[in-house]
Amino acid sequence: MRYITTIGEREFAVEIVDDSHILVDGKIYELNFDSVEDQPVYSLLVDGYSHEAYVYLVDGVWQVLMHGHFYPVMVEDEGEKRLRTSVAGSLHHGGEYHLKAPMPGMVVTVPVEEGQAVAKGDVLLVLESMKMQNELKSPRDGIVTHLRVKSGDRVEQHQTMLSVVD
Amino acid sequence: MRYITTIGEREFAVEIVDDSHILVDGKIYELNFDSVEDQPVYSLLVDGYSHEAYVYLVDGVWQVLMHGHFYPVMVEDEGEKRLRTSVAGSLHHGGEYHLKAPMPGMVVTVPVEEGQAVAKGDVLLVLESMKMQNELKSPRDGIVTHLRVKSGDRVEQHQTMLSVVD
Amino acid sequence: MFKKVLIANRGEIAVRIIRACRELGLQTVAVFSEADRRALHVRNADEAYLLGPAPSRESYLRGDKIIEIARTCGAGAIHPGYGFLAERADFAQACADSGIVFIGPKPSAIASMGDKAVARRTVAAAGVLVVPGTEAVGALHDDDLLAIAPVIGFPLLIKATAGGGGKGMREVANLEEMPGLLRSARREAEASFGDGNVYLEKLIEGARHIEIQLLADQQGNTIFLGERECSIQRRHQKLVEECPSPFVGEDQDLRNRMGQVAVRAAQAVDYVNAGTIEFLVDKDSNFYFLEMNTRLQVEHPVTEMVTGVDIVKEQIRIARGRQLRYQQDDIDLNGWAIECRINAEDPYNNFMPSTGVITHITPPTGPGVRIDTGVYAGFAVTPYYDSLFTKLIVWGETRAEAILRLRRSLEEYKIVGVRTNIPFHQKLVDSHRFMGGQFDTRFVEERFSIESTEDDADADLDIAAIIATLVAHRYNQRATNIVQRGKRDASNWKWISRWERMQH
Amino acid sequence: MFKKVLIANRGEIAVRIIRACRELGLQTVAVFSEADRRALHVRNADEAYLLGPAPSRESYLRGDKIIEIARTCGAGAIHPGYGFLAERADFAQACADSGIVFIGPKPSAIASMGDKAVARRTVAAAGVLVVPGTEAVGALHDDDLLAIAPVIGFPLLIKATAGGGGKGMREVANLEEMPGLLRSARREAEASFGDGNVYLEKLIEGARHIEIQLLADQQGNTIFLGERECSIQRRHQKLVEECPSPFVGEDQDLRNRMGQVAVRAAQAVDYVNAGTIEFLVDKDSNFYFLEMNTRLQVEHPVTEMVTGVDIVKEQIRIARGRQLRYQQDDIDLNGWAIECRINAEDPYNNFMPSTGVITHITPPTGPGVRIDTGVYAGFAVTPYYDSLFTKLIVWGETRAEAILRLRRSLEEYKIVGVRTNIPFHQKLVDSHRFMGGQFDTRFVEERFSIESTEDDADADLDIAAIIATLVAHRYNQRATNIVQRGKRDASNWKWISRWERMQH
Repeated sequence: MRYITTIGEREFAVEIVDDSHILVDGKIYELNFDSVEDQPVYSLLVDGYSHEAYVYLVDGVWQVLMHGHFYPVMVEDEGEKRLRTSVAGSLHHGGEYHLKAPMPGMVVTVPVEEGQAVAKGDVLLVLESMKMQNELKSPRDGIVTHLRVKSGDRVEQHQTMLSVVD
Repeated sequence: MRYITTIGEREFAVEIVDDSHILVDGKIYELNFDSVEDQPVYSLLVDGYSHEAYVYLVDGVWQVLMHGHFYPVMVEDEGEKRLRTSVAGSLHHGGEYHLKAPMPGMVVTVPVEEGQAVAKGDVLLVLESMKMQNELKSPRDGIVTHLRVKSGDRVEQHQTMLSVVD
Repeated sequence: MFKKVLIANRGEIAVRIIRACRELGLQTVAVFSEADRRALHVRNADEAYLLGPAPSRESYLRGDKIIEIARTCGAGAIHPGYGFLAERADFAQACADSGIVFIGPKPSAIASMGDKAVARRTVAAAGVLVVPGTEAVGALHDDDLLAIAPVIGFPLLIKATAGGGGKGMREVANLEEMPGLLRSARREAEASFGDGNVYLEKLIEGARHIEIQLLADQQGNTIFLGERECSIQRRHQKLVEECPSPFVGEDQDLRNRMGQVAVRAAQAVDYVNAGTIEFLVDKDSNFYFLEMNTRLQVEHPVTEMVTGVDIVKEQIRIARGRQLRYQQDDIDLNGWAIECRINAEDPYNNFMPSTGVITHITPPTGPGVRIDTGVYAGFAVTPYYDSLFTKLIVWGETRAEAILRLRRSLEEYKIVGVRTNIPFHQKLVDSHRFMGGQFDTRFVEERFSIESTEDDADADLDIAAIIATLVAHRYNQRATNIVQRGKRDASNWKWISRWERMQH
Repeated sequence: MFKKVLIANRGEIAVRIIRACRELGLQTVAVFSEADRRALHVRNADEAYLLGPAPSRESYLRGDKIIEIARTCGAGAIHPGYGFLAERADFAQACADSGIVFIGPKPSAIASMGDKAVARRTVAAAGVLVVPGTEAVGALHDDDLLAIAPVIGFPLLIKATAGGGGKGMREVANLEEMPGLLRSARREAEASFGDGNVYLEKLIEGARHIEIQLLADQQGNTIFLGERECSIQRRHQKLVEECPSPFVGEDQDLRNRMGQVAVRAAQAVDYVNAGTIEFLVDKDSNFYFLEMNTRLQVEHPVTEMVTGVDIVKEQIRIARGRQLRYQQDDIDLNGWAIECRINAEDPYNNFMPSTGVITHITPPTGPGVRIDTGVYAGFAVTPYYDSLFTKLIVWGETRAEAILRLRRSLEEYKIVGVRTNIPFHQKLVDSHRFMGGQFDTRFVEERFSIESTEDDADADLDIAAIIATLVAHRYNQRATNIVQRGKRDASNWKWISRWERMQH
């Protein structure tokens, strides 16, 4: 199986040969790969070196946390990669931004109103969790819509609280 | 639900009233019972006191390991209890004793032969596991039968290795 | 004297205090909220009683209920830990009124030091230098504060009068932004302490936060147990603490002067039990009183490891009326200890709190490693309480050894189920300025970035690519298999739940 | 000098050594058998190489293969840990021949001390008292041994010439039972060390096993790091060790005399690196040389906690040619440390070994607690290696504090998936004789029973009954539900796998 694996600007052509061999950009590696207690912790022995990493899948991106470093990784086959590259331009702009609760908590205050214009960096909402107040900011310019919460509301993780549109 | 719960000579009449109440020998206890991470470790709050125990089910006996003490417990409803008491006499004597491997290991030596008479306490077999040689002794007088292993054999846990009959 | 102690707290500090009681042969009573039935302090205590629903106001802040439980179950003393009721003079007084020993200072001392404005006046009167700021008494209105601010000079800090731990604290660069910051500071102070009052303090630039640990018995003996360096902070929350301070280091004269001033400040309020005087120290080794924490500190273990004194046991002994077992001359600093606060937050997502069930922990162990924690594999970290859930403390013969031990411990530490700030600590410990001991209280926010690219990260880019590809490959294969055959049998269920964990 | 160390071992000691290397900035190489792919030492090392199948002979005893790996990957030194190749002079020599530093003594010292008969002659010649026994050289036949036995007198011990750790050791009460015991001792010695030779030693009754930890550098400096009490044994396997010894206690004169004799014994064989002289000490404080262990001991952590010396790091420094960082006068004993060996065995079933996947661990943590372990939740304990998988070590200012801390640590320690001897330790620590420090090497087998009924056990009988009934009730309810409805869905599968764990 062949994959195109991307970390930031770097692209790797990876081919999984068999259970103990992998080809990366034409170079063959001997490896031994195992997970730790069915947890998203992986142990990789490659050419004798021992590595251990957490791997999480978040919004289609493989987050690899290893030796204290964080790597967001895209793993795609050639078809997927082509598709993503060709539509990237059209998807990038426009559309709505949905502000989702990054964790369960209580809405402390909503300093914006429906229909209000906001600039990138403006505070949209203050959410309290674990005794900390977290200011959630707008990643873009736009108009506030679909305001679904008010101060005092409890929200679940990933719950959409409001949207910002062009 | 009513149970008769036996530890050694002591017998308890236990009635489970609801999720937070239990009646033991006519005395009511308020309790809060929970397991720890779906493991056989249980936390019991009873009348304010906090207890924690491992509970294992081995050959129909509930083994409770608590505060460093070991309690083998029988839990039966009235019918089961009556049945066990009535047939106890007939089951106790006669029949075969099956020597099962208490752990995986290697048979070091079998100092008995098929058909040989052995006395209670005689060594039937020496099993090596974890670098220790463990002498497995006969719990009764009898004749060795069904000898299924020889020295050098690897055995799995619970595998029957030989029997001793009257 | 009391034989049973109620611990009016949760998490790692409740567990820590239960341990001290057990090791003194005292019975322990835990209290817990509905969210904490499975918490370690409930499991470890001899007795445990429900306080109420998860929010602190309805559980751990219910002083009345806690005292009632203590009376009912016959607990002769209450240890408040830190946070919650630890610095509430009214609670300490209510304990005394109920004939229960409060393991801490007298209510009067808590009150004088708890109102930060009063505290500043008190210690200033005892001849201790204080950071310039508002000296007025009582509740100041925004108008007053806005008027005083330019006199103190910018940058300055808004601080909660009842506060601590960075809650309700804001930095102000100029007068224009001050009204908004006053509002949010008051709001946070109100939420955290039930008291929205704030005061102002000059922001001393390039300063270090260094504090002195004190012990005082009822016989009038007060000693100090060296200093702690707490300058590694983010949003005024301490993240890493050391004993001794690399700034004080071999300067025994500075250490003694700070210690003696701290003792004087404590004596000014007839202080009894454990307490900490926080100082700001400028580049020229001038030090200013910041505040006194009239309780056990989160970071007390580093002092324990270097002095050999079990501070919590000593607190209990003092509360039982015993004389201090140590005199000032008995206190030697042996080696070096560093603590990392392990918080449930995502350092790669602006340190957002992270909640969930911890599914796996492999802790670092071995020589010179101590862990204080309130969690275990299977426990759920909820959004109701502080994100600090574990402390990793290491000891070494020298600071260099301690740092190397910390590095290997952080690398060994595996926690799955919530995101933690362990990667932050790993990056920090590897930074040249931390290794050199060269940092002030603004180092983390101004000069440090977890995102910064480093050479060794690039070196492992191919390894990260290989691991991600292998995991993705396994995922694709398995997913195809399940969809094609519709096989939702046991092994697939196990696999599905595993992938659910992975996407946390 | 070497920058990369190969650790020729597994389990907790391999992890311990990797940690020391990391903290010295050295690269680490693990080796592993097919059974140990997921072992902690493999996960923690920088590099890891497969040796072969699970049995030790085909993996951890393959000295040739280990040296080949070291040469291939560029490891300049090999640390053997304890057991396996640690006391094989031929392996140490093979390392030297390959230009690899063996972190331990010279082959000649291993050889002299490794053959117990030679060792006894050597130290006796240096003026050290030895336990009476066979003094003849080389392999003794059963006929010789049976002839000498009555001269030494009964009871006596058969011991493996190449031995250690109680393997191949048998107690003999009279001549009649001796032939059978010789057979089984030789069999076990052959299996454990590849050498079936045995010798005889008088059994000194009421004796304590007390040992002296030594460090010797290449410059000719030899120091001792106090003593360890190791009398708590079962089947000649140590179970609990302390530093200092409650028998030696305040008797600094006895400590010094034993230490000086130990230093003399080591110097008699030009000893270099860490080593231990074991003594038997009778009631009148006469002490007899038993044997020298020319390697790191399992119980080294108790000495580390009391002296503050990191013995493994010191071993590596010595191997790098450095001079000892301590002189005899620098060594102070501070406080008290006790170690419990946590074995995978069932104390309620004649200490039978227990294997299986460890599904859960809640370790004790907090002040004064150290754990050295090679396992984690999810790891499988296999039947191939020693049942010792974890060491719990506690430190206290006094022996009493250490015992109290040990009690609470043992109670907190939760391990699920294999049976452990933790309950044995709990009972032991609670026994009056242990608390009083009054025991000899036969105490556990002759005067101690884990089955003995005690008052507090009876007090909890009703609690045990309640818990068992509640678990049984849940079990019945769930089982009924599944059978009746045939519902093998996700939540039931989870439940079924949980019950499978319970029946381990």
